[in-house]
Amino acid sequence: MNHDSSDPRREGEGAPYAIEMRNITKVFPGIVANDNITLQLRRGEIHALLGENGAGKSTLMSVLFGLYQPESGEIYKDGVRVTIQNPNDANALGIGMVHQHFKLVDVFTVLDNIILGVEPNTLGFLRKKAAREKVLRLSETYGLNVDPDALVEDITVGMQQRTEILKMLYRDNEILIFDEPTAALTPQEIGELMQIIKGLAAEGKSILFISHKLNEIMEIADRCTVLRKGRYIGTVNICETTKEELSNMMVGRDVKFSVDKSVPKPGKTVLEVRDLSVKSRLHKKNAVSNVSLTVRAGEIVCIAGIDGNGQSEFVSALTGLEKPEPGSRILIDGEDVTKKSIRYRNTHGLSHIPEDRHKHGLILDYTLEQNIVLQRYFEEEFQHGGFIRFDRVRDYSEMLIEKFDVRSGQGPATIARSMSGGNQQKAIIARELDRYHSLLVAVQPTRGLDVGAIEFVHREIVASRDAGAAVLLVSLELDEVMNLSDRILVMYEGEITGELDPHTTTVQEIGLYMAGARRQNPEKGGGAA
Amino acid sequence: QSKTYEIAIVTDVGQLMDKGFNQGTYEGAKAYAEAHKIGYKYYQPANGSDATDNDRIAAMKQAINNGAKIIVAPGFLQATAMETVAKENPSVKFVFVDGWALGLDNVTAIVYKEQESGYLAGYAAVMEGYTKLGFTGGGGGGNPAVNRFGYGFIQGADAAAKEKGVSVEMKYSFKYGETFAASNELQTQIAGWYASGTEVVFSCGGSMFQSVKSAAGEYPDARIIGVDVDQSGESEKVITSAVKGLSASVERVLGQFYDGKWDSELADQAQNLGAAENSTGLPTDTWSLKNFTVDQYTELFNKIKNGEIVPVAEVPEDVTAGWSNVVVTLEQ
Amino acid sequence: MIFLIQKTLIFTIPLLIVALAGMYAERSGIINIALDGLMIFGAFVGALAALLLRKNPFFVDHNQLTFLLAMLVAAAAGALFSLLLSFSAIRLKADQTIGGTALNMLAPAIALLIIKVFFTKDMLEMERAADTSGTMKDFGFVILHDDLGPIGRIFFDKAYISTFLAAGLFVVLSIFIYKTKTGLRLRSCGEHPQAAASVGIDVIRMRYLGTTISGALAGLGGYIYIATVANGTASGAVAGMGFLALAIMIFGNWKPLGIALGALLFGFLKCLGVIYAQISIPIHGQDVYILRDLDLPMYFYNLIPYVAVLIVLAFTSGSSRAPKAEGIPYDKGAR
Amino acid sequence: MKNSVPPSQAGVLKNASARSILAALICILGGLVVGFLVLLLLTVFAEDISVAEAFSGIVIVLGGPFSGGSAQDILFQMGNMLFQSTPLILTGLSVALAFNTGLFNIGAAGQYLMGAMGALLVSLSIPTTVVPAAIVWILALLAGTLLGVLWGAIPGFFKARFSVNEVIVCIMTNWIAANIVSWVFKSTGDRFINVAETKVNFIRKTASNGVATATLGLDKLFAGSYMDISLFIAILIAVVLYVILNRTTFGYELKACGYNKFASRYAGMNEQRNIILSMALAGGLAACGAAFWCLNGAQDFKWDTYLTLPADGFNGIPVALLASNNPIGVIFSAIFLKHITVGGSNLAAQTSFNEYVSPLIIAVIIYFSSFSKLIKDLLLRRMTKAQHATPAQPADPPPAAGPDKGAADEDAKTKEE
Ligand SMILES: Nc1ncnc2c1ncn2[C@@H]1O[C@H](COP(=O)(O)OP(=O)(O)OP(=O)(O)O)[C@@H](O)[C@H]1O
Ligand SMILES: Nc1ncnc2c1ncn2[C@@H]1O[C@H](COP(=O)(O)OP(=O)(O)OP(=O)(O)O)[C@@H](O)[C@H]1O
Ligand SMILES: [Mg+2]
Ligand SMILES: [Mg+2]
Repeated sequence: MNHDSSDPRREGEGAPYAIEMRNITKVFPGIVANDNITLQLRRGEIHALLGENGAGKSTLMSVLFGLYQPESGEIYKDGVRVTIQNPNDANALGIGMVHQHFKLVDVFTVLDNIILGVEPNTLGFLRKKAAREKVLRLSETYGLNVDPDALVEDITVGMQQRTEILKMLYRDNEILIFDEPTAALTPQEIGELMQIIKGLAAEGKSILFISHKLNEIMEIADRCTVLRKGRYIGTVNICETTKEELSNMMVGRDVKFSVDKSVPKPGKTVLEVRDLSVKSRLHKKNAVSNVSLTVRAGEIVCIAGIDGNGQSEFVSALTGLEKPEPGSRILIDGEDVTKKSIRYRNTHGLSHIPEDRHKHGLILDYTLEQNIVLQRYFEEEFQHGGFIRFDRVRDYSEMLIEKFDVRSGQGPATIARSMSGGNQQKAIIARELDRYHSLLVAVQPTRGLDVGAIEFVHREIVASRDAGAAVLLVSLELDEVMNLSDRILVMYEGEITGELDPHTTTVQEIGLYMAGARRQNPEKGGGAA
Repeated sequence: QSKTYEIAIVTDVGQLMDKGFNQGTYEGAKAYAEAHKIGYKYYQPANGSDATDNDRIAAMKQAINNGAKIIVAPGFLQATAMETVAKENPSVKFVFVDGWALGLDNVTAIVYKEQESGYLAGYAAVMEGYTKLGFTGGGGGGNPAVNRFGYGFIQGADAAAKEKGVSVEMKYSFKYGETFAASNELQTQIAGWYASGTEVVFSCGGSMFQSVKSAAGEYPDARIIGVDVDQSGESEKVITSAVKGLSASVERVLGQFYDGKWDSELADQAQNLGAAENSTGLPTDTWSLKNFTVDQYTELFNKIKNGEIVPVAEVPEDVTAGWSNVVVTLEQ
Repeated sequence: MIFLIQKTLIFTIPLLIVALAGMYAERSGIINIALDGLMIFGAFVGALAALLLRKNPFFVDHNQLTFLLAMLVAAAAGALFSLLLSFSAIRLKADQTIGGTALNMLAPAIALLIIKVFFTKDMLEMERAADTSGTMKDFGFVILHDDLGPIGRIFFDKAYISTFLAAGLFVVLSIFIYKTKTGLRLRSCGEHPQAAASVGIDVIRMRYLGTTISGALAGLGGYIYIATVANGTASGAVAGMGFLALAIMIFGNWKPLGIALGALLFGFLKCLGVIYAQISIPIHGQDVYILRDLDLPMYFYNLIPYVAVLIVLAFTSGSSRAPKAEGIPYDKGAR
Repeated sequence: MKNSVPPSQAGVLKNASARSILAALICILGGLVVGFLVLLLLTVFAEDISVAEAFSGIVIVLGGPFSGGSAQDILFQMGNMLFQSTPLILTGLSVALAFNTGLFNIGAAGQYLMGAMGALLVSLSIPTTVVPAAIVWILALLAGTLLGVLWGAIPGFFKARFSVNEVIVCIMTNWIAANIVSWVFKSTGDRFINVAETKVNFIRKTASNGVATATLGLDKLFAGSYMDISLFIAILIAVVLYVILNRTTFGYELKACGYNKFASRYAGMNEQRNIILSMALAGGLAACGAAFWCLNGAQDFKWDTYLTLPADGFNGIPVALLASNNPIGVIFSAIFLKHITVGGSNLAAQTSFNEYVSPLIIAVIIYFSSFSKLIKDLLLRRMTKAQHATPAQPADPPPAAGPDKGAADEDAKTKEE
């Protein structure tokens, strides 16, 4: 195992690095996000950046992109010292970044977003024609197909992703930063993205690639730098390393990738859905049509499917965020809750890990502890005669933070907004799993989490199953699906098109169902096991 | 250096320079004070148009603290405040402009026969040859002085119309004038009058004049009749003004006070000033009317002065009724 | 009837301009509730300018020129005054409603104080002044036909140059915000400043630009308002016009066309409410004053425009959408 | 941790509300300084004022009622001031409450008018010969408040039901209220109008029906001023509101909806109900303020309001903002504003400065209060800087970046500004 020498300067003597960040330190209130970190990016390489949630990856990249000023450390481009005060400087140096949260104006068209900042114009009047052709040409060559005239708010996450990439290409950047680009993508989209990135590298562009998914890193990266708790751990050549070693470097211990769980002992039916249909906001037909399924105590049922096939709407209806069409019926523990309020469902056995942590999961301007009791503040335990018992809230959240290892600047009193997304997610999971629940609805529970955290979350979900809860898991990640579920239902165009057994089926087979290439006869579809 | 202000003016709602009785009163007092080298000062009750009785009382007390010997207060709204303070300070004298006797020896009241000025203005307008008149008044129909102006205006117009054997239309409104302030609504309304043929509008209330003037601005032939003071200097559109001798009478009362005639002539009196005291009428030195001459005016004025003509002061419920040659249309 | 249309136009113009002012600020991400104050300030400085100019007979002879100059000065004043808002809202990242509220209180305070100290009055009128021949002339005859003779009478009766100026401005402003590079950047700062910053747009500068344009327009609107609709006096108040404009901006969904329609609708109903008593239709030969003869109290007619707006909103609501980032101080680190 | 600063100071700075108060005071100071400069400037232009008067001038303004003259005058002015700040406290609370729920209640003026109407109609139409005055007083207060609740609920409803921006609805409802009130009183003719005192633009004083807020001799104590117990009720309301917002589940919900209505929904809160509720309560508060004003007994209410909105309605906004929407703070900011106002009229009365000086000073203070965020941050930074002298984690900072971190952190931040 030869890590690059921990003293970076010696490395500097060879061909100068496309980008070299030396001894970068960045401090935020109560936390050192980057602590004397060095990163060296060779021309034309795909360099992965790996680390736990809150390890400091985004911060380091933000420094490189000029969003933050480091307390100390230097940045060299092609061996020349440069100072990057703001994104302009970064752009000028040919550095482009795809941010974790896309930086797109969603009421603008794709084209407007791409040209924003470098608008072709005569006397200040926009001249979009040429730009349009260039964009089409680019998406042609790199196989990114996006409609330049579509409004960003109307296109899928994958397309937005590609729009971000086009932004960089349009500016002829040769150093491309991807901060967790795959966190939000479907398996198909991930596949495409990988190809695109490889293509870009082949073009001689140098790429920094942040991901928590070791497979992806193993697949495309040439080298990988690992951070832990804001410190530099080391840089390894991918060809000479293994997933195990990487995860060990990053977490500081060995991580299990396969979830070990006992055989399920399904008990009584907890969730029963009959002919559930939901209107679509986008098109005429229903987003969900006549879905029937049951989930029983002590089993994990997983709904697989490509994003946008009605999973979100299904869950919204199930949890009460949206009204289903007349005729739909939802029963929890045998009780019909179709017309019941969200509060009623929450207090009658439903736990829900939402898809969008910022929109639904958290009140970003509340503190961590306030968010921890988001659905419990009214319970006897936390209030008395309408008055909140802050002492108990504090104790309780400290307990959860401890138990689920949620990291943040000022503990329970941290403003949720300031927490790393990964840790925000952990907080939500802690909250939902610790509440009493007979039914757990988890939508992409590990999105944006590091392997250590994922392992942990998976263990917790299984534990809650074994404790007798019924678990309905919605995931776009096939290995998660395969690992975790006891039964797999595939959702395609708003219908359950197949029920599969994880032990007998294969990823390929599921893929076929997800793509709509194959389907089982409706009667069996969604039939109770 | 402590100045003392022997003469105090406590203003009514609205601003000091309202071109109405606040200003008139103030200028009268000012004229006398400056002529006789006496310290004077105006006091504006706090909270502007939302001023309460106590705000007025506070203002009067402040005046007394500053050494006021005599307090001139225009506006009937000041009754309550004045009564309170006057009782507490018998040594201080009060002049209640547009008011009435309060049964206190240190208070004297001045009222005017506005109907006379109104009468003269209406008569002059019709004699000049105008047959489409308008009257817009302040105080929302609740201000006695304004109402007398308006009622007199109709009487005068009717008299002249009878004499000439013509028939006269008059639009009559208290809309948008509650606070005597100018407003875009008032300007639009009056512009509407001019647009639909009204020739002269009697603008009867302080700053409302600004609205009428601006409305007239858009209509080359539009004309205005001013109020309280001679407003011909304000706009070339002003054909005459129905004045009441605010300044003059305040000045005179102050004179009587300083000549030691308070107890004999003023104490608890309510003087009702009109043509006889040269306190009502139209300004002759800025005369601009052609067909109705100063001589004709003087003749008429004297008739009122010696009581041959007595414009009615009591405004009836319905001002539209009982006119031979004037058709009054109310707008409210 | 013609009169009603004339008045509607005249009344709509300041509303339109000031609502556009609001739009420019908010599209750049700054909530501008200071419109009222900016109008008051512009009105005051504009009136002051007209007053001083007319001390020179030349300008008394040339009313239109004086009017134009005064409008320019008013706009400049508004722009300057708005810097107070930009400074607190952009530079100090202060709550934008505080800055705005402060301006709404500052404007009348400053105006009235100056008027009192230098003119010993409580309001500033556009007084009479002597023209070159020495005769005293009113200001306020700024309607066009006066200068353009008979032709003017036919085409421009009761029309102010400000009306045409504003119409032109409306077109220019609409094109600017949609069709130019700066317009695109300005809008991006109102929707997603971080995104704008990440492509090297100077958000701070864009927001200053938006607010300053806003200030200029509001100042201009304020002066036009007093010169054409409200008594030709700067009295340290504009009867809540600024807030109405704010409402019209929201009503128009932060879009020029919507704003124009909103302003027209409101202006029309407002004027109708005031002069309903004069509106007559000839029925065989003689004029019948329908609305007056209904004799409903005027309050009823006063209510119409406000109620109408609410009703329309109730139906068109869903589409309404404020710029996403409006009111949020721009902060690089934020996500 | 913060061993590098005197614990006392760090303690003070650590406390958020202490920081806000300190910041507010600094702002006020700044406002006064500017006010003083204005006065100085005026002495230059107005020849009849000496430069020395500028200083005594600012003292008079700052003194408020205390610069009123004799002890009697002071008490008298103070009583009136305290009474007049009561409605202002309540409109301030109204605005502050809405702000806490992420709503901008610019409709306090209309709610105020509705409150006045409700209170007057009831207090003047139920003869106290039949029903005890105390009961009538309570009924009137409730009626006024209730009308305000309904009126405030309208913008709330439009927001919740049609997702219409509350600002526009508030502005519309303001003018609608102004016209309705005038309409109602116009059409009821002389039943309520104060013909007795020939003040026909005003509504009868409620005392004419024997209805008046209890004074417990306060009016005597304050030399025959308007002072009554309504101020104390208002303060009580403020305290209750503070507790509700910061200590109760209800307040937790309201604020949650203000921050993120989607998440609130997800958490099972009824965000639509909360929006309506919050606006309704805001309306009730503003209306209650009006009711207190009218029920004092000695007040004239000008019913012809259709062209103008009550100033106290809009002044609620600066009051709330000056107090950074803290209900307790509102009490002080409201009284302070009235205090300066009284000082201003004393200034005009006792010197040759005119009556337009104090509004300017107030406006400047409000403007400066927008700097309070900046000032708070500075105070906070003093604290965090102290902490960063020894960073939280990791345990052993790398020597390279060790020593000058505090400083480096400083300017890194200032750059970010
Ligand atoms: N602007 C900021 N203010 C305060 N703390 C911050 C800020 N930015 C980052 N942090 C903290 O610094 C640490 C590193 O954050 P960073 O986002 O770089 O981690 P990360 O590796 O991107 O995490 P994730 O895997 O979840 O993306 C986190 O604890 C975060 O809370
Ligand atoms: N206003 C802020 N205050 C404190 N920390 C912040 C703030 N804005 C961003 N951060 C930190 O900056 C880091 C970078 O944010 P970014 O969204 O790029 O990564 P992230 O936190 O991993 O996001 P996510 O995981 O939710 O996709 C985050 O870790 C977050 O903790
Ligand atoms: Mg990150
Ligand atoms: Mg993350």
